Order: sequence, then structure tokens, then C-alpha cells
Amino acid sequence: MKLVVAIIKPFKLDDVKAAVQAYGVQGLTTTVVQGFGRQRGHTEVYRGAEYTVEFVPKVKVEILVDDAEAPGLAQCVVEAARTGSIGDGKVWIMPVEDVQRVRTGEAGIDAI
Amino acid sequence: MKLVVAIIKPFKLDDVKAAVQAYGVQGLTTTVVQGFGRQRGHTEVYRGAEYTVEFVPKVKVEILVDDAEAPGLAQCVVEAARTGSIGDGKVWIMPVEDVQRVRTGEAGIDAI
Amino acid sequence: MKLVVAIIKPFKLDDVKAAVQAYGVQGLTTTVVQGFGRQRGHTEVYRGAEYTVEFVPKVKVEILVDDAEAPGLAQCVVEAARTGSIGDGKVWIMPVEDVQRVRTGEAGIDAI
Amino acid sequence: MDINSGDTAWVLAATALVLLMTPGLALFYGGMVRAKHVLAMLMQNFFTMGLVAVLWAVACYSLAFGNLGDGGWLGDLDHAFMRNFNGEVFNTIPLVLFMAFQMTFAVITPALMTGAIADRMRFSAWVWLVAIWSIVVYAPVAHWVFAGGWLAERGALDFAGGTVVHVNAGAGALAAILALGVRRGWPGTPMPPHSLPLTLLGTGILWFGWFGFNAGSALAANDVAATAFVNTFLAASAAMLGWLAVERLRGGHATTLGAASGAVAGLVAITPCCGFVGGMAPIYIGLVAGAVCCLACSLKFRFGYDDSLDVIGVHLVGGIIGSVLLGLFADAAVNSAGTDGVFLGGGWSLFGEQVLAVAVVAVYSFVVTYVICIVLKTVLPGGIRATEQEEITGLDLTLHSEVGYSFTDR
Amino acid sequence: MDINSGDTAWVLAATALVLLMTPGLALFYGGMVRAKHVLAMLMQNFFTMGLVAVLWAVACYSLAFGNLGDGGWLGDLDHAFMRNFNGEVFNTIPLVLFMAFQMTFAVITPALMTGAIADRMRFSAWVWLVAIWSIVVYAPVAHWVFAGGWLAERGALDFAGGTVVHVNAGAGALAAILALGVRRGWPGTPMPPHSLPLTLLGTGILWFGWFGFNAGSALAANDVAATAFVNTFLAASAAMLGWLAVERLRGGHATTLGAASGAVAGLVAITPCCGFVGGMAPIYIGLVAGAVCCLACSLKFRFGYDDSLDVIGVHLVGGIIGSVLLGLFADAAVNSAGTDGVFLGGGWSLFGEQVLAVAVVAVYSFVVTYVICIVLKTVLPGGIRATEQEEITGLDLTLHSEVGYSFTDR
Amino acid sequence: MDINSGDTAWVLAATALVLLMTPGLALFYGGMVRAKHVLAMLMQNFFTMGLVAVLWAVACYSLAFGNLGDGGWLGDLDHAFMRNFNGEVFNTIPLVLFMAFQMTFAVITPALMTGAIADRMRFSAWVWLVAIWSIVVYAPVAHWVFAGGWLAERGALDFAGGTVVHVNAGAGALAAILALGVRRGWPGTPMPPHSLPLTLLGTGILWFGWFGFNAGSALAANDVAATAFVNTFLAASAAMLGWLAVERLRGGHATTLGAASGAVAGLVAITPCCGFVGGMAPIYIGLVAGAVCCLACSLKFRFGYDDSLDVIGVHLVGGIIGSVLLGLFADAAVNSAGTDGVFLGGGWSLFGEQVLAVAVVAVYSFVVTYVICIVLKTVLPGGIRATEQEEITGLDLTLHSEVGYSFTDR
Ligand SMILES: Nc1ncnc2c1ncn2[C@@H]1O[C@H](COP(=O)(O)OP(=O)(O)O)[C@@H](O)[C@H]1O
Ligand SMILES: Nc1ncnc2c1ncn2[C@@H]1O[C@H](COP(=O)(O)OP(=O)(O)O)[C@@H](O)[C@H]1O
Ligand SMILES: Nc1ncnc2c1ncn2[C@@H]1O[C@H](COP(=O)(O)OP(=O)(O)O)[C@@H](O)[C@H]1O
Repeated sequence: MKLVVAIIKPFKLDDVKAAVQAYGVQGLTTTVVQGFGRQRGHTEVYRGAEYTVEFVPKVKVEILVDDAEAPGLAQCVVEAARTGSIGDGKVWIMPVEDVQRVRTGEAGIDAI
Repeated sequence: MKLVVAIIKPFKLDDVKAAVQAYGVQGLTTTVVQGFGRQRGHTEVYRGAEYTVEFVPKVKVEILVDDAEAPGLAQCVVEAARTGSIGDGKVWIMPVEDVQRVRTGEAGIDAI
Repeated sequence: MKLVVAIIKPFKLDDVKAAVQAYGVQGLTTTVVQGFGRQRGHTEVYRGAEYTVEFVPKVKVEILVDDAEAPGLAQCVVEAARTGSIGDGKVWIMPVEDVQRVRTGEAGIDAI
Repeated sequence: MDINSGDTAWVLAATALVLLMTPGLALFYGGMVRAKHVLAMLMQNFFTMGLVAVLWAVACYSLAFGNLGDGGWLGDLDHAFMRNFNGEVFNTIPLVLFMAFQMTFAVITPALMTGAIADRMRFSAWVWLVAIWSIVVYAPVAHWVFAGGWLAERGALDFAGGTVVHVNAGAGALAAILALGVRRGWPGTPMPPHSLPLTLLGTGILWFGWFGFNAGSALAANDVAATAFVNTFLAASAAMLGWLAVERLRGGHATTLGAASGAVAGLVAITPCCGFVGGMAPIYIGLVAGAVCCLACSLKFRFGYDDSLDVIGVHLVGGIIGSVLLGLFADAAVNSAGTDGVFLGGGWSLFGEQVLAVAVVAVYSFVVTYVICIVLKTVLPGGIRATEQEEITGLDLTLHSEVGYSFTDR
Repeated sequence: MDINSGDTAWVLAATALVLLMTPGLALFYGGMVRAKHVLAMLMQNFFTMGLVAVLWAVACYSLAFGNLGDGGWLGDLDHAFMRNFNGEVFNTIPLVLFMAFQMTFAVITPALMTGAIADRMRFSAWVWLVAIWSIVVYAPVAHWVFAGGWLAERGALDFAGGTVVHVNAGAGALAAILALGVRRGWPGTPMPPHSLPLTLLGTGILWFGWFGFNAGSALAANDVAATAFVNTFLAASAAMLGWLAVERLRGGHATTLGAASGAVAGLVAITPCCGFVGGMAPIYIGLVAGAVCCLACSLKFRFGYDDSLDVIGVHLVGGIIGSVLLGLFADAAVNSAGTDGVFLGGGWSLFGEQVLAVAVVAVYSFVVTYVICIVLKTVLPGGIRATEQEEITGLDLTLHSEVGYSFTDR
Repeated sequence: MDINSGDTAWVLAATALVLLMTPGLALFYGGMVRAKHVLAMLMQNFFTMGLVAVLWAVACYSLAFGNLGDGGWLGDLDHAFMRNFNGEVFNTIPLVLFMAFQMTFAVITPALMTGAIADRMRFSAWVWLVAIWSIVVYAPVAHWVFAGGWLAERGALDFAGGTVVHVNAGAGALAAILALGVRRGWPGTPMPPHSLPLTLLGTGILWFGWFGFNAGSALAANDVAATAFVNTFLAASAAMLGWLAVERLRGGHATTLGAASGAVAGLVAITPCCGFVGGMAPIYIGLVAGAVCCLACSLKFRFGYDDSLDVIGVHLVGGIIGSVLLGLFADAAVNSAGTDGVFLGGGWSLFGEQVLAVAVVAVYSFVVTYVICIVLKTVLPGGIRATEQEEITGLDLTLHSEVGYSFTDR
């Protein structure tokens, strides 16, 4: 099993979810994260005092998939998340051992 | 070392924590996440306009453990998190290299 | 590729970010998490009723790096995050396959 | 008598102030519940503003304030459906303004109970409870005490609602929670306030509005109103100090919620007294109320009733303290409509009447409210209690299809 | 005539109450937008308090209320730059107080439009729009109706602003959103309220302030003020019930936002009527307004205009309902300055004037507002619309360099 | 003189309005601190409402307002412990109401200082500071200016508290922060507001309450009150425009916090002037105050004092601006109790007295506050400063065992 992890722009989440579903995967987990990278943050001004905020809001998407589907799914996520401008994020794949579905105790590919 | 990762229903967190402690592991890290899966989301209505929210609040629990203990711990989490109804979540295990405790620099099993 | 993961005290984030940048890595992703461990939580009192909150606010930092740099980066994070008091957190390394930059589709080391 | 523009001006302003108290109460309570139940709490309170006002116009005002000064048990229906108000004057203000002023009291009294039953009553059950309660509990009790009914005729004093509002709502709340049962997980599961700033805002609004409640009850812009105003202020302040002192003496920190709760306890306790006492009395009454209510909030853990936001600890206990202490501190020099209490040499007769009034109102409200709840439990298809799943998911989403907060934008 | 201290006391208090309505409106609307746009909404409202007040002092008051009772089209400049107020009396209150009371109306009327144009207008465009609108729309319309201008002389009644405030703002809002276009993603993308507790707080403040708005419009502490007060209260309550009834009849839950919206709809509808009707009329008017406005809020989906927070559904529709129903319910017995409507045997003449006044104000406001927006679109360097990137990132950060909330401390 | 019901009605309402300002201030400040310190801020303000009111009743009112009009330095103890109020009249209102009105001023003045010392003072140190300060700073200064003491006798004017409230609190705040030191990490670490909607809500409440503060200071419902009311409104509005203009001229965006801060700066500056000036003066005073206070808020970075929420920049500077400009704009035609300033041909004598009064109050408050802080630093077991760990974790949890928000339910 693999875990496909993506850091994306928040407003692309719906597109990514749709693409994942279209790819045939019926579940995913998202987390609100703050990213730091090439994309510049922003400046806030309160009573003339400027604060530079270097972190940018991002969403992390995590998807468990079968080994064979992982590269294709990653590719699909990359395409759905792309706007072409800086800060679009990253997608990577991590190895996973032994997945279980809590409700049933099913393991492996049946668990997802 | 392994990382046991669980996506569970938020109100089961206390049970899971208790089970993990009972299993003999003294630390874990939790994250508020939003899950999408078989469990249906809900509908919100504002002035007659219906919005379907497909994401469901979940908690992610991450636990570092020794390789040998990982399967048992995963099993223990699965049992503690189970309510038997849809949306109970997933538990999986990921490989970890080289853990350190920040305070002391201790590595490996001593770090957790 | 590797993913260096750190659980740190929230107020050390700026130090860790600076150290990571100084080490030569130009991106990272942070998540607000709640930790449970040796560090005691706290007690809240509302109208005389005491609640013990065992979870402590932490920040998770995730950094993708080249295999070769991972141990050094982990070490660098450990040092930057250290206050010497209990609850400083953990740093660990996880294997990653196949990173892509969403914007360009670049893969591997070019993606980060 | 003619309309006096100054008195009318003050009662207009005071009525607006009291109206604002119900949203204030909604926020005060709303901040104390968990985020997933905040709207259900707000809704119970706002809905009460809707339903009770209409009922008041249709019948309850007339049931409460008809047969004024008859020494009896209930009003009539002369003013039902808003009849017979045109051109009528009450003391020095338009009668319809007196009706509006009293309407705000009729609204907030049942609303006080929402704090006790928080997080577990079905909304439809609340709709029925508040409707029936306004007719069979509030209207008669208001008649007995405020409209020259039998308790007033015996000599019980209640300037602005120690018995009619606070003891009444407090005893009703106790009955309702006994009928309803404890919240799932209580007392083991922590149920901390989700937003104390909201609660503190509510406290500020309540304090502000209470000036209308208490000083407005003089129904005139005169020295009694001024005295009631000062007493209200000082009692709230002193009770805050009293509550915080107990917190410190118990070895803990002074808490923000304690400061807020203490102020409210003082406002409750001074309510029956405010136009009848003077000098340092409000400070003494406030200190006692603050300290005792603080201690009283722990009783629920001992006796196992889930008074979620301490309506009994603050309103029932505070209302009793104020009503009874009035028997000691009442001072006829402050208000010729009053009398002297024990400390001013007036003997124990007022004290006795105060105790009687408290007891009668508490017992009546408790019994009738309990009966209403039991009947509703049987009669309503879904009963009066939210399901376990609704409690876990949150009443906002399950009963109202809404969520309170949504901070994460896409 | 001399100054009457009671009347002055009430109008002082009422003016403060109405001033508070604009912050209340800001919160009411602010809670309904997404978190990333909350400050932009608050800013449009607060800024209106700044700019319109100064314009009112400089010229608009005089343009609206000069040539009082001339049956004409516009005032003069006699009071421009705050001249000629010293020692002047209006009825029984200082003229300068009348000017301040009316100033609060001039502020909140354009502010009502911010709900319709939410989340997409550039701040600088709002600055220009509100400035020009105050002069060329609000001042003349106020003259026609409030200052004895031609509509008033014909016989149209508007106690506190059904046409001048609500129809006026509602029609202007419709023009502005047609000029502006829909929000990016509307109606497909969910845009749920980010904080309903904020909206409910705003509702409470609006309800409270509306007593000043309506009962203050009597400009005296008398029985008309008292009647206006009670009517305001009852209409809000009844409209809440009307709105919630429709929600239930449609098969859904009663919602918190529905309760709040219903109350506001009732307040809008009773505004023109409050000093001219009596008895159960406010309850009937409220029920109709609540039910109809609830249904009217769905029209935008059918016709495809993005009235973001339902200014048309609540203020335009509610204002029309109230102004027109006044033609039916008006009762000269309540207020000698009024007349009898259809139901009181006064015939259809008032009704006709009410319809005319509504139509004239709606058409005038719509056309002129549309022209202003189109001109601003051409003239302003950046146009009137925020860029797509600004809408995605949030107007708070992009237009004001601020963020609304920052709950995660380091 | 007899009690006038209209005047009494207005002062009752005004007193309630001013009381609400302290919760408003708490929210205004509370929104500007980080979330982990929000309750500590609210607590300092609410606690001040508790403690100062009781002290006022026990002694401070009498110390401030005894020996009325003696041209001297301090009152007496004739009214200590609430004695000698019964039946007494002050002008046309009950004396006890005057006492309550002034009580609200005594409460908010030290509360203003909490914005400067935010996020680092131990709560117990605040308890002592506010108690001592009320007695040794507020009471004498109020006597000098408000109670016909030596500064008033010389001819200094202060309608509602430019010197007594704002200069006094501002100078005290400066002393307190010098004694206390900067917040850990200041100015390097960003410390953005955690909830600007809370701050804007506070602004709305302050603006609303300030009408009571300023127009209530007429102690009557007359034309002076009306003028004070209008001036208050216009100055706030103009100052908002002034502040935003500076923000734009500096090349940045107009900010929401700027709009709020500007309005408050205008309210501060008009406070001493509001009953003594007329015409366009409030607009000019407001524009100056808004622009100058905006600039003054940057001084702390140059001089290195951590005036956390700009109490010096807004209240000290704004109070000075208003008090001094009164010497130019005062107009005896507006208020016979006033006099003509420079622009009305009254010459420089008033101006001189205003400068003197500002200087005396600023120096006295600064010196005495500094001494109090230093003494407390030595005497109190834990000193006056929170520990580094408390600052990092948050004062809410460490000093009050509470957290402000808990949005994540289980
Ligand atoms: N080395 C890294 N490790 C982990 N996350 C990273 C890394 N570099 C970037 N990210 C994440 O990816 C997001 C986008 O990266 P950024 O460099 O801004 O743009 P791009 O991916 O288009 O080059 C960042 O906000 C951060 O969340
Ligand atoms: N393929 C997946 N990858 C990552 N997370 C998943 C995946 N499928 C489900 N989840 C997570 O598990 C949760 C529960 O899954 P769901 O399908 O609703 O119920 P169940 O696990 O009982 O079948 C989801 O809300 C989501 O957070
Ligand atoms: N076994 C574990 N698995 C995952 N996270 C852990 C584990 N043990 C500790 N942590 C995380 O590390 C944080 C610090 O751990 P703690 O035991 O309190 O202190 P220390 O690391 O200094 O011994 C915890 O709050 C938790 O977030």
C-alpha cells in the first residue's frame, strides 16, 4: 500500500477531490496546514506596524491506495491541483504497511 | 521504528488514548483533520440555500513505536476506536528511520 | 528522498525555520497538532469544576529533502528546537518515493 | 393622571434595555457551551423573544395584569388581543408602554432556564415548554407578586423580580433538568466553555440591560429609580468581589468566568431589593450573593443534577438570597412604597412574607414545570430529549442544519 | 415652542440607539460572509459612519431638510456647514438633535446595501458610491417623504423609513449588484456564514437599536412613541414566527439564521407603520413579512442575481410589504397625524399613495444607483470590482492588509 | 431645586451607556491582543468595574466631589460609605444619580491603562495598582477639574474628561509601562490582533456609550446635551477620515483597525470640548486628532516603550489635542458656562489654562503612577510582572486557569 500525500492550494481542494473520485478512489483525509516556500507570504499592517507573514495557508491531502495505483493517482492529483502559478505545492508517495479498516478490521486493499 | 497512524472519530479519542497508554506507550500526537469517505457528510441550510458538506471531522493519531510493537498497537487502536458504524476510520503503519528526542538527543527506542 | 518530521514547541517554530533555511532547504510545511507525552498538560477551572487537559499544543514540521541531507537536517532541527525542558518533542525521518512539484511536474530533487 | 414625558422617556429607554438582555443572556450562555451546541442555545433564547412576545400580546399580559390589585390569583382577558390600550395611562406612562416593559420580563424569565437544560433538549420540546410555561407559570406568579395579587397583598416585596423572575425560573429549571436527565458524559467528560469572550460580552450586555430592568421598575425617572440604579451597580460589583474572594480562598486563581458569574449573581440578588434598600446595603447583599452563589455552583456535583450553566446556583440561590435579605435590609426611608426590614427596626413580619413568597413561588414553579415536562415527554413524538447521536454530533447541525463557526475558508 | 426635557431625553437616547445599529448591521452581515472577507464588510459599514456623518453636516442635512414642508423636490443650503443651528428648536427638541437623529438614518441607509454587494466591491469604489449616493439619492428621497416634500404632501405616510430607508436601499442594492456581477463561484461554491453567533449578536443589537429608530421617530416621549415601540417589538417577534413557520412547512429545520432574518424582516416591515397602526396589526404585518421575505430570499437563485446577504429579499421586499400594508392597517385613532387605511374604513386613497411612493422611490433609487455604478466603473482606475485573486485570497488581506482572526498563537 | 424627570431620564440612560463602555473597552482591547492573553485583558477591565465601584461608594466619590467648588485640592468624607445621599438633589437630578454617573468615569479611567500594560502584568499587581490609583490619582484630579477644585477655579474647562480621564490615564499608562518593561519579544516578534471583529464590536460599543459620557455630562436633557451629542458624533467620524487619510498618504491601505482607532481618537479629543464648541469645530478637531494620533502611534518604535495597544498614542495624545484645541475653538454662544477661545476672540487666557491643566494632570499622574508601580514591584511577593513562562504559555491559562476559545469539540 502507498500513501499519496499532496500539499495544495486550499481553493483547489474541490478539484482534487473530484479528480481522485474520478480516478476511482473513494476516500481521502485533509488537513489544514501552513506552508513556507518560494511563494511569498504577505504583509499585514496594524496601526502602521508591518508584520511579514511568511506562511501561506495550504491543504494537505492524504490518500491511501494500492501500490499499483499510486503513481497514476499522484499524477492525477498533480494535474488537478495545478494552477501554473508559484506555490501550487508538492505531491509525494510514501510506503505504507498494513492498513486496517477500524469498523470491520478488514486489512490491506479491502480496508480502503 | 514504526509510525502507527489512525484516522478516528473525534469522540473516540479518549478511548484510544487510554488504550494506547494501557498498551504501554506513553506518547502520541493528534491532529484535527477532515475526512472524506463512505460516511456521508451533512447538509447545511442557510436561508433556504442547501450546502452539502462532504467532509466529516476526524482526528488523526500518530504514534511512534518500536517495530515489534507496531502490529499489536495498531490492533489495540483499531479495537479502541471501533463503534461499528460507518466512518470509524483507518489505521496503518509506516516505516520510520532514525527517531530523536529533541530535549536529549537520544535516538531510537530511547527517544520515545 | 526523505521526509524529516518534527514535533516541536510552537514558540520554537521561528528558530527552526531559520535553522532549516540556514541549512539550505527552502521549503517546509507546518501543522498545528496536540501532543500527549511526558510533559504534563494543564488544569482549567470553570466555576470551581476542574478539567485536566492532557494535550499540549505543538507544531509539526515536515520537510522534504534529499536522502543525503536528511540526517544532517534532522540534527539541525533537533538543535534549533531544543529548550532543554521536557516536552521539546521528537524528530524522525521517513522514506519518500517520487516527489513532484505540482506547478511544473518536475520530479525528485528538482521538485523541492 | 397625565403622561409625564420624562418618566415615559426613561421607561422607553428602560424597555429597550431589558429587551437587549435576552440576546445578552443568549451570548452569556452561548459562550459557555461547546461550539457544536452554540446555535441551539442562541436559538432557544431568540425564539423565546419571538414566541413569548406574541403570547403576551394575545393573552398573557391580560392574564397577569388584569384585575390589578385584586389580591387574587389571576388576571382577566380584558386586554387580550391588544384590546383596550388606546389612550390608557398607567401611573404617568402610557399603559401600552407598561405592557411592553412587562413583556420583556415575560421573555427573559423562561429564557433563563435555557442555561440549565443546555445541550440536550429538542428544540420542538422547548417551543412547547416555553409556550405552556408562560401561560400557566409566569402569568399567575406575576399576578400574585407584580399585579397586586395575593402575595403582594400579604406584604411581600419584590421590586423587579427576585421571586417572579429568578426564583421562578430557577425552580422551573431544576424541575426541567430532573425531567430531562444529565448530558451524555456528564460529569466525567470535560465540557469547557467554547468562547469566554462571548460570555463576557454577554455579561456586559446583561449588566447594562439590568439597569433598565431594575431602575426601570420604578416606572418613573425619579429618586427611587436613581437609588435602584446605584444599588444595582454596587451589588454587581460587590458580588464580583465576593465570588472572586471565594475562588482565592479555595486556593485557586481568580477566574474571568468567576468575575462574570459573580456580577450576575449580584444583579440577581439585588433585583428584588433595589428600590427598597439604601446606603451600603447593596454592597453587603452583593458580597453575600457572590460568595454564596460561588459555593452553590458546586452542589450539582454533590447531588448529581446537571445544571449545565448553573441556573440554580446563580438564579435560584441568588433570587432566594436577595428576596430573603430584603426582609433584613428594607428601608422605608428610601421608598415610601416599601417598609422597614429587621435591621431598620421593622421587625420580622416582612422577613416572614419574603420567605413565604419565595417558598410559594419555588414550589409552584417546580411542581408545575415538572408536570409540563413529563406530559411533553409522553405526548411529543420524539420526546423532549435529543438523541445520543444528536448530542455527539452537536445540536446545531442536527436540530438546525447549521454550524456556528466556519473559520477555514477555501 | 420650548424644549421639553422628557422629549429631548428620549430623542437623545433614541439617537444613540440608532447610531448603534450600524455597528450592529456590520456584525449581522459580517457573521454571514466568509472569514476572509469579514473585515471588508465591517469596514464598509464603519466607514459609512465616518463619511456620511461628515457629508450630512456639510450639506446633506440641509439638502434633505431645508425648505421643510414645501411639497417640493429638494431642500436648500441654509444649514450647510452646520450653520444656523444655535438655539433653534424643532417641535419640542433642539434642532441640532433632530439633525443628529436624522444623521443616523442617513448613515445606516447606504450601509444596508453592503450586504448585497458583499465580498467583491473594491473599497475605494464603495467610498465613491456612498458619497455620491448620499447626495443624489438619499437627500432628495428624504426630502420627498420625511421633510414634507411632494410625496408627503400627496399623502404618503412613512413613520420611520419604509420607503426612505428600506425600499431606497433595497432598490439601490439591486442596481449595484447588477452593475457589479456575481461573486466568483456563485451559486455553485458554498459560501456559508463564518460566524452565526456574530450574526445573532448583530440581530440583537439591531432589534435594540430599532426601538430608537421607530419609537424615536415620534420625536417625543408620548403615547405615539409608546405605540411605535410596542408595534416594533411585536412585528419583529411575529415575523420571526412567520419565517420559521415557512422553514418548517418547506420540510426543513427551524434555523437560527431564519429566526434572525425573520426578526429583521419584521422590523423592516413595521418601520413605515409603527406610529400609525395599533392593536394586532403589528402581529399580522410581522407574520406576513416574515413568511414572504423568507420566500423572497430564494428569488435570487431563480433570476440569477447575487444578492449575497439578501438585502433585496429582506429590505426591499420587507419595505414594500410594510409600506403597502400600511395602506390597509393605518388607524387614525392611534395617531392624529395619520389617517385610516382600508381596513379602518378610510378607503383606498392612502393605499394608492403608498404604492406610488414605493414605486417612485424604488425606480428613482434603482436608476440613479445604476448610473452611478456604471460611471464609477468607467472612471475609477481599477473599476468597482475586486480582482479574481483578491476574491480568492480574501478582501481583508488584499484591500486592508489585515486578517480577521488569528487564533493560533506561537 | 426640584428633580426634573426629563433630565433624570437622560442621566439614567447616560449612566447606563457609560457603564457599558468598560465592557466595550475590554472587547476593543481584547480583540487586539493575542488569543492566549484575551481573558487576562477582559479580566483586568471587568475587575475594575467591580473594585472601583465599591471603592467609589466607600470613599472615592466623597474624596473627589466633597467640598464641591472649593477651589481646592481634595474633597472630604461626608459621603463616604454612602452616607447623606437620601433625598439630596444635584442640579435637577438626584444626587445619588450624579454619584453613579461619576462612578462610571472613575471605573473606565484606570481601565484605559490596561491597553498599555497588556499581556505582561500580574493580575494581583493590577488589583493593587487600580485600588491605590483610584484613591491617590483619580480622586484628587477629579476634584481639581470636575468638582470646582483649583484648576477649574483658575478657568480650565473640561466638559467630560479630556484631562481627568484621558490625559490622566494616558500619563499613568506611560509610567506603568516604563516600570513594567516591554513584552517578551517586542518589537521583533509579531503580535497581531487575534480578532479584529471583537475590536470593531468594542469600537461600536464605545462610540455608543460615549454619547452618554459626553452628552450625559450636561447632566440635563437640554440644548447643551444636544450639542455635545452632535459634536461627539461628528468628531468621531471626522477623526476616522483623518486617520485613514494618513494611512493612504503613507502609501498603505485604509485599514479596519485604523478606522476604529481613528473614531476612538476623535471621541477622546472631543471629550473636553463637546459642550463648549459648535459649528464645524468638532469636524476640525476630529480631523486633527485622527491624523495626529495615527502618527503618534509610531513613536513607541522610535523611543522604545512598549505601549502595547497605543494608550499613549490615542488617549494621552488625543486628550492633549482636545484639551488644548478647546483653547482655540471654545464658543460661549454654545454654552453660557463656557467662554470664548482664541478663534472666537476670547484671547489666549483659556488656552493658557488648558495647557496648564494638561501639564499638571500629566505630570501628577505620571509621577504618582510611577511611584506606585515601583513600590508594588518591591512590596508584592511576585513583583508586578508575569514570568517569561507565563507570557509564553499565555496569561489566561497561567493567571486565570482558563482558555479563551475552544473551538474543537470532541
Ligand atoms: N522542502 C519542502 N518540504 C515540505 N514542504 C514543502 C517543501 N517545499 C515546499 N513545500 C510546501 O509546498 C508549498 C509550495 O511550495 P512553493 O515553494 O511555495 O511553491 P512551488 O511548489 O510552486 O515551487 C509550500 O507552501 C510548502 O507547504
Ligand atoms: N483512501 C483513503 N485514504 C485516506 N484516508 C481515507 C481513505 N478512505 C477513508 N479515509 C479516511 O477514513 C475515514 C473513514 O472512512 P469511511 O469510508 O467514511 O468509513 P469506513 O472506514 O468505516 O469505511 C474518512 O473520513 C477519511 O478520513
Ligand atoms: N510515541 C510518540 N509518538 C508520537 N508522538 C509522540 C510520542 N511521544 C511523544 N510524542 C510527541 O512529542 C511531544 C513531546 O513529548 P514529551 O514526552 O512530552 O516530551 P519529551 O519529548 O521532551 O520527552 C508530545 O507532546 C507528542 O506530541
